[in-house]
Amino acid sequence: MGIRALRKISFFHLSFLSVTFFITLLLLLAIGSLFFVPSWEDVAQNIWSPEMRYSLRLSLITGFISTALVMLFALPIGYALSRFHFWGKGFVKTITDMPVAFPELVLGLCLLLVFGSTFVGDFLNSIGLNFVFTRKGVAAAQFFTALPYAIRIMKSTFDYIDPRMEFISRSLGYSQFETFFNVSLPLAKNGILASTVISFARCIGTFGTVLILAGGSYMKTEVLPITLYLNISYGNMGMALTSGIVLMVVSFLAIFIFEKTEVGF
Amino acid sequence: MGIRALRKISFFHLSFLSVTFFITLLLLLAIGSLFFVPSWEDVAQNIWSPEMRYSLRLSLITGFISTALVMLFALPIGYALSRFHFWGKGFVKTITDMPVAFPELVLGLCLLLVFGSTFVGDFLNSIGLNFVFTRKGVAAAQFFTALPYAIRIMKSTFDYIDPRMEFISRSLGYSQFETFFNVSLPLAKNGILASTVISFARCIGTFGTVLILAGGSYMKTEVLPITLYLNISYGNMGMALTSGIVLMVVSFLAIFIFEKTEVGF
Amino acid sequence: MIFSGAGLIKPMEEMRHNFEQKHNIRTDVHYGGSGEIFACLAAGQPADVFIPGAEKYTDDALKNGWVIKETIHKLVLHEPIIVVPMGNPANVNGLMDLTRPGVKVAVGDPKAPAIGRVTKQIFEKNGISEKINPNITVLAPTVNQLLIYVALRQVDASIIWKDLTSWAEEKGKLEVVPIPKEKNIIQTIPTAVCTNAPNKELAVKFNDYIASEEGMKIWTKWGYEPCGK
Amino acid sequence: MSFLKIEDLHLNLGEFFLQEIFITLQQGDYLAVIGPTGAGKTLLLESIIGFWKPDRGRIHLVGKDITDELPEKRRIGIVYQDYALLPHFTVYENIAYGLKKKEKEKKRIREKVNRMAAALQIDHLLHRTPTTLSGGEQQRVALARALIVEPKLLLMDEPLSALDPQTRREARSLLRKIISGSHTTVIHITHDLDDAWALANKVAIFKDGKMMQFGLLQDVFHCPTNRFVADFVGATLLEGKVEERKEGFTIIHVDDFHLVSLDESTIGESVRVAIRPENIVVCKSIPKDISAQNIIRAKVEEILSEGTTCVLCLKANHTAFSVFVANNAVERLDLKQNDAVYAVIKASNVRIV
Amino acid sequence: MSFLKIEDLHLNLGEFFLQEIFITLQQGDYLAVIGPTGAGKTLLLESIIGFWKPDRGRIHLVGKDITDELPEKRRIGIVYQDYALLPHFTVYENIAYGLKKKEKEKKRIREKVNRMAAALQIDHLLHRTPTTLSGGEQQRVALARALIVEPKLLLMDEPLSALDPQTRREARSLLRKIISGSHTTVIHITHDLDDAWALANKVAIFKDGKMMQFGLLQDVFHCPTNRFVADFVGATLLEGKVEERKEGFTIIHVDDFHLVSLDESTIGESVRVAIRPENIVVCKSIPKDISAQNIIRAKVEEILSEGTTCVLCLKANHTAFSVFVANNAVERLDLKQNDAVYAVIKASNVRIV
Ligand SMILES: Nc1ncnc2c1ncn2[C@@H]1O[C@H](COP(=O)(O)OP(=O)(O)OP(=O)(O)O)[C@@H](O)[C@H]1O
Ligand SMILES: Nc1ncnc2c1ncn2[C@@H]1O[C@H](COP(=O)(O)OP(=O)(O)OP(=O)(O)O)[C@@H](O)[C@H]1O
Ligand SMILES: [Mg+2]
Ligand SMILES: [Mg+2]
Repeated sequence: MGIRALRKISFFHLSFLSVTFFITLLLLLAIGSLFFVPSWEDVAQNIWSPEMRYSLRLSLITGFISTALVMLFALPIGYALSRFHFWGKGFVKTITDMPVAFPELVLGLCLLLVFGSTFVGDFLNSIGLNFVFTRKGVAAAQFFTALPYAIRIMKSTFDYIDPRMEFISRSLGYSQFETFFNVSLPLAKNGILASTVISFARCIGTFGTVLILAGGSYMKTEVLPITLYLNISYGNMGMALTSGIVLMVVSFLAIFIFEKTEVGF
Repeated sequence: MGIRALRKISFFHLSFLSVTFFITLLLLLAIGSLFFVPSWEDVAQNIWSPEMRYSLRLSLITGFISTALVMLFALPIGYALSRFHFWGKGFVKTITDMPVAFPELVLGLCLLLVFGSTFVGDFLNSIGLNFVFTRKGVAAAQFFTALPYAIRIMKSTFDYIDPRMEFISRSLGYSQFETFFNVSLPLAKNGILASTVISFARCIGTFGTVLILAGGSYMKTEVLPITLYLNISYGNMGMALTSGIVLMVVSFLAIFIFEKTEVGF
Repeated sequence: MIFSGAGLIKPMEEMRHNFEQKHNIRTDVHYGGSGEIFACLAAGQPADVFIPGAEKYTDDALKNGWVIKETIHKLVLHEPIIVVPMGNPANVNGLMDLTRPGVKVAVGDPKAPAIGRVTKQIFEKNGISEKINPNITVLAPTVNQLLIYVALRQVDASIIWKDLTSWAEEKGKLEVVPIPKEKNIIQTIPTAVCTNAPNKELAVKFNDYIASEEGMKIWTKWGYEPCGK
Repeated sequence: MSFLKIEDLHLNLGEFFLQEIFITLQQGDYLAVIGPTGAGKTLLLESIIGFWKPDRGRIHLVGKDITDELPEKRRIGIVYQDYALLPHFTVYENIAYGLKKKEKEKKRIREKVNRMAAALQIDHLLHRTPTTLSGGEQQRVALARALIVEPKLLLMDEPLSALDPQTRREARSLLRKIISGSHTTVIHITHDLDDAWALANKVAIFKDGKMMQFGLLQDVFHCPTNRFVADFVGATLLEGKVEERKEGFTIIHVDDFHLVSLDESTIGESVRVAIRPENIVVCKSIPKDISAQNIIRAKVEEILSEGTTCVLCLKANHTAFSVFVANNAVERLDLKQNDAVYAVIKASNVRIV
Repeated sequence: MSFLKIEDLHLNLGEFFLQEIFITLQQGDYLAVIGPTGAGKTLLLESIIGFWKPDRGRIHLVGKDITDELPEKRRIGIVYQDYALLPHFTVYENIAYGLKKKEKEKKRIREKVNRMAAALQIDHLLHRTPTTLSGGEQQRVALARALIVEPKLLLMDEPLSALDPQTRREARSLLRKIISGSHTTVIHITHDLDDAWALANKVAIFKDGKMMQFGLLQDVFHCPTNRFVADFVGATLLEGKVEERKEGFTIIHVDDFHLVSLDESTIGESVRVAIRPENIVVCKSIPKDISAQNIIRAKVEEILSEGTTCVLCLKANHTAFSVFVANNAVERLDLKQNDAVYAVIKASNVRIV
């Protein structure tokens, strides 16, 4: 915050902090307990298996790509929903929120139907974008899973930014695009951070959508959640839990580093 | 926005709006395509089946309860993360973000481990809170699935609210609690809206967590996503897709009504 | 494009590899829960071979006209067994013990995963359906849940497929209580070629290959019992 | 061709209407806009810059109709009433922001910013972010940001209100220097009439969304056309009738006395005359050897002290008017309430409006 | 017991230090805090209200140490420099907000708010939200919000800066009325020395984080203790030596002339004398029958016109000082540069500091 305000510890602080620490503890307990189910040799051995390495790499690559794409779309859409007035805006807002409510299986089916053998799919196919049962499909599935969250957070963030700041930049001769980059985005920093964290986490964690659209092909479209699922399905809980633990560690590191970059106003 | 600014249609508007409409169209197509798979008689007939009615009711009840609980916790935690400085804050932020990254299956496993037969679970059991294989477990699973999103959005929202507004209320004699209710919350309206929409959607849509923690038993802990999955397993695609469609309609209505209440500053 | 039950991944991968070498082609195997791959078929996704975890799915697919009746082969046996957490806290030694009051049993939903129907049939066959009802703590829509519940000691016993137990047994998470053959109902894993297979010729070849002698050797190697004869 | 031409501007905000605004400025004009709070001064500025879309009327800049132009195309500089600094930029970046658009060379930008900051005494703050600045510091940053791009038209909304008198005087002379150097046309909203006196050549007076008077500084301050403007600029407005014209003088009968003016008029006409309080000299006895044509006997009704200055409320029979003097004058003349005095006014200071 | 006692307050903000502030106020005191922009005036207020935690020093209110007290326990009213109205409340709710905490009866709240709003002429705005208000309207809402709770201590940061002269005068008299009625103690930051003259009984002058002088209004304005304060309040400060004392008069030798003062001092001491520019009367000839003891011959170096007033820069041999007159006086005396004049100063206005 930059401000060094008077800080006498009050009941207010204590109560809010205790709620915070209570939930943190509960989550920590929940997360930590998973570490104690598999044996350590098991984890150590599984962690270096080619399958694990493959799926970790694919998770990271697709995770980064789809998060980048999500933000690329969420920024203009969130901005448009916050600033512009246009016909059907309420409807658009609802539609972009809706996928959050879908079970991953349903969202996967929806995407499969669109990208499968419809004219959209055929068109995309013809320009080399085949999403069904491919690695591109993994990214596509993650993209559509995370996008609604990012849009909603960005909209709410831009709502909190005074449009006059943008107007000032324009009155100094900068175009609306330049203003968007010079003023709107920097001011939305904290919101962008929040939606990037959530998007990335959602991307690497989503399972059902990827499974249906990209297929759970061994060592092909296999990301960490799929590894987890496939291994549980034939009873190899050791490998499954190892991939769960890898996923946790990856997300912990990614989020921790992200959150560290946070700034106050 | 309340302001009626000069609005000459520019390339900037057009490009942002076209991105928005492009994605909306794509989502609409994806959502709509699901409607055309089952036959209409099928849907009409399934929609009044006792199973569907049961799971719709359970979905709505648990969804509302857990959304309310999520907001009840997310508001103080988001506020604490935004305003207070305390030891281990970075760690707490990361831990509360992490569950977003977990596949639902993993989160379910974690919750099961905690609420199952550990001291936490035993303690909760003794005060009548049994979350394993019960309807309470459905709400608990939804709660923990949605909570991280809500916390992150609320933190980012409070970051955008000038702490001096709160200070003014305090200098007029209101306690920190009163100030929180009179000033912080009303100013965070748009952020609260965003996180409520996302929480509710996430709550009624989550499948894996509910499945593992609450068991997903027919007509007992059966919420809409479970109905969908159960019926796919029965090979009853009609019923499965009907529950998918019901879920869509419910979320559309809920989100649409919510979004309508939005206000500008 | 092959749709296969996720539990069959190990032998499938090997057979796929061999098949690719032999015919010098590329195949894609799409693993998933039986229900999920069934849903993909239902969504009209073109597939060549369909290998779910239980006959029920093939039957349903046949009813909808998605697979070709003549190409259905029964591949290997799928044997249900009783599993209990390590140390057998409720002291379950046979089917009858499941009916003892206070024993927490997790079973598959009779209509959902293949194991559910089989379990129900086993109970019926042994005349304990009524008595066991109060003990059923959870009716699970997926078989994975059953494994998890037992391995994490949330229930006292469950009935699942034998091939799911290897890791947990090895790691000392659970114990297996076999069901005598005469009280058991043993299932088979089927394969079939899809009606709208894009590469019908190869599909038929693969379908036959996994049911062949050579295929059976691989199944056996991964601990499956051929049902051929 | 006029530089800025505002024609019949109307702006309807539901509860407030800005109406019938006609303003024409030539290049280099300096317009002071004054008026009570809530008169619509800020709205006028925001309409010119393009924040509001007028409901009626057109705005022309250098002959071009800019009413529907995008704000970034107007190239109008503005200093906002609440500064509106960009919080994510440092002071340096705030000042340089507009300049960067015109000037590509880093070194020259740095030079110019430094020079401007030094002139406004904010050079020690260049690395700070705006939220850590005091009110007056923020205001000078806002001023620097607008001045540095040397806009052809500069709009300023109370740009000196948060400055102490000394800094304000310096800022005024800086403004005068910069503006005369670059032939900038300025519209300057102010509550401080001294700003207007020191800087402006034209004045517009607003009230309740209407423009009450617009014209040259001297005209508005000396010849207010209605009572509101007269009161606002502190002049006295009297009603009278032209009785006689001789030797270039106009003699006006006002209530209980006569006034001599240099302005022309026709005999018999009803006129209003304006007199500025600082143009009236008060004496205790009829002064000798004085060139002023008007000497009016009056009574001191009230002495209002305002810091270092005083307003004397005088009454000649039934006509009240006020005189503006420094405190020392009151002391020197030993004025007390109800004293009889003589008000001396030059004919050139009696203006027919 | 003093009402407010600030003892040795220090606040370190890295680049700016507020240091060694000692202020003692009695109940009912009205303190005007003046000083150039960026002097630390706002920081002082924010320290008293509890926004900043001082690095050293204590603040006592009615004998109670409030340095570490929570802001809501201090019950101090404040008007912020940038108003800080709550954007989600209407004007009515903003004004009523603090009152609701004390007064439970709806009807009385409504009455009080209406009365206060009417007095500040914002009663037609009660249903609006603050973002739609003009600068001056917002300022009056902030003023109303602070005044209505009748705090025992009221802090105001330039509360009248956005008002036009007329409204400002009205607001001042309203302030005076409310405050004298409720015995409120006030600290009022202002750039307008007239505010200080009109309202304050004590003055504190700040510069660069230090308090340069603190005392009664008359003392500070008439006897500035250092050059900075003298310049800031516009007084002339001269160095001299006491030569003689007789009949209660002190005669001081200043450079090229002598000054007679009523203040006491010891012979031979080096002293500084302060003279306020509005206490000097300028004549063209030596005035007769005048009671003033000091008559100094000087030359008009420069005439600086400031709107309706003028500053005459005079020089007597090598000593420069300035005189403050209304424009009409210049005209009446027909003053031009280099004219020889007599500066007349009463002995009571020559203050030894
Ligand atoms: N968005 C708005 N909606 C409704 N009324 C508005 C809006 N903005 C301003 N007003 C009203 O218009 C009037 C003029 O406002 P404006 O800001 O132009 O005043 P101003 O002359 O600049 O006053 P000040 O000297 O106090 O800044 C005010 O009464 C104000 O309440
Ligand atoms: N958060 C901060 N961090 C660092 N410096 C600060 C901070 N806040 C204020 N300052 C500095 O402290 C000095 C005093 O600030 P303050 O706001 O008290 O000035 P002021 O006397 O109120 O001036 P003005 O009349 O312009 O409002 C300024 O130079 C300002 O830059
Ligand atoms: Mg204004
Ligand atoms: Mg200040």
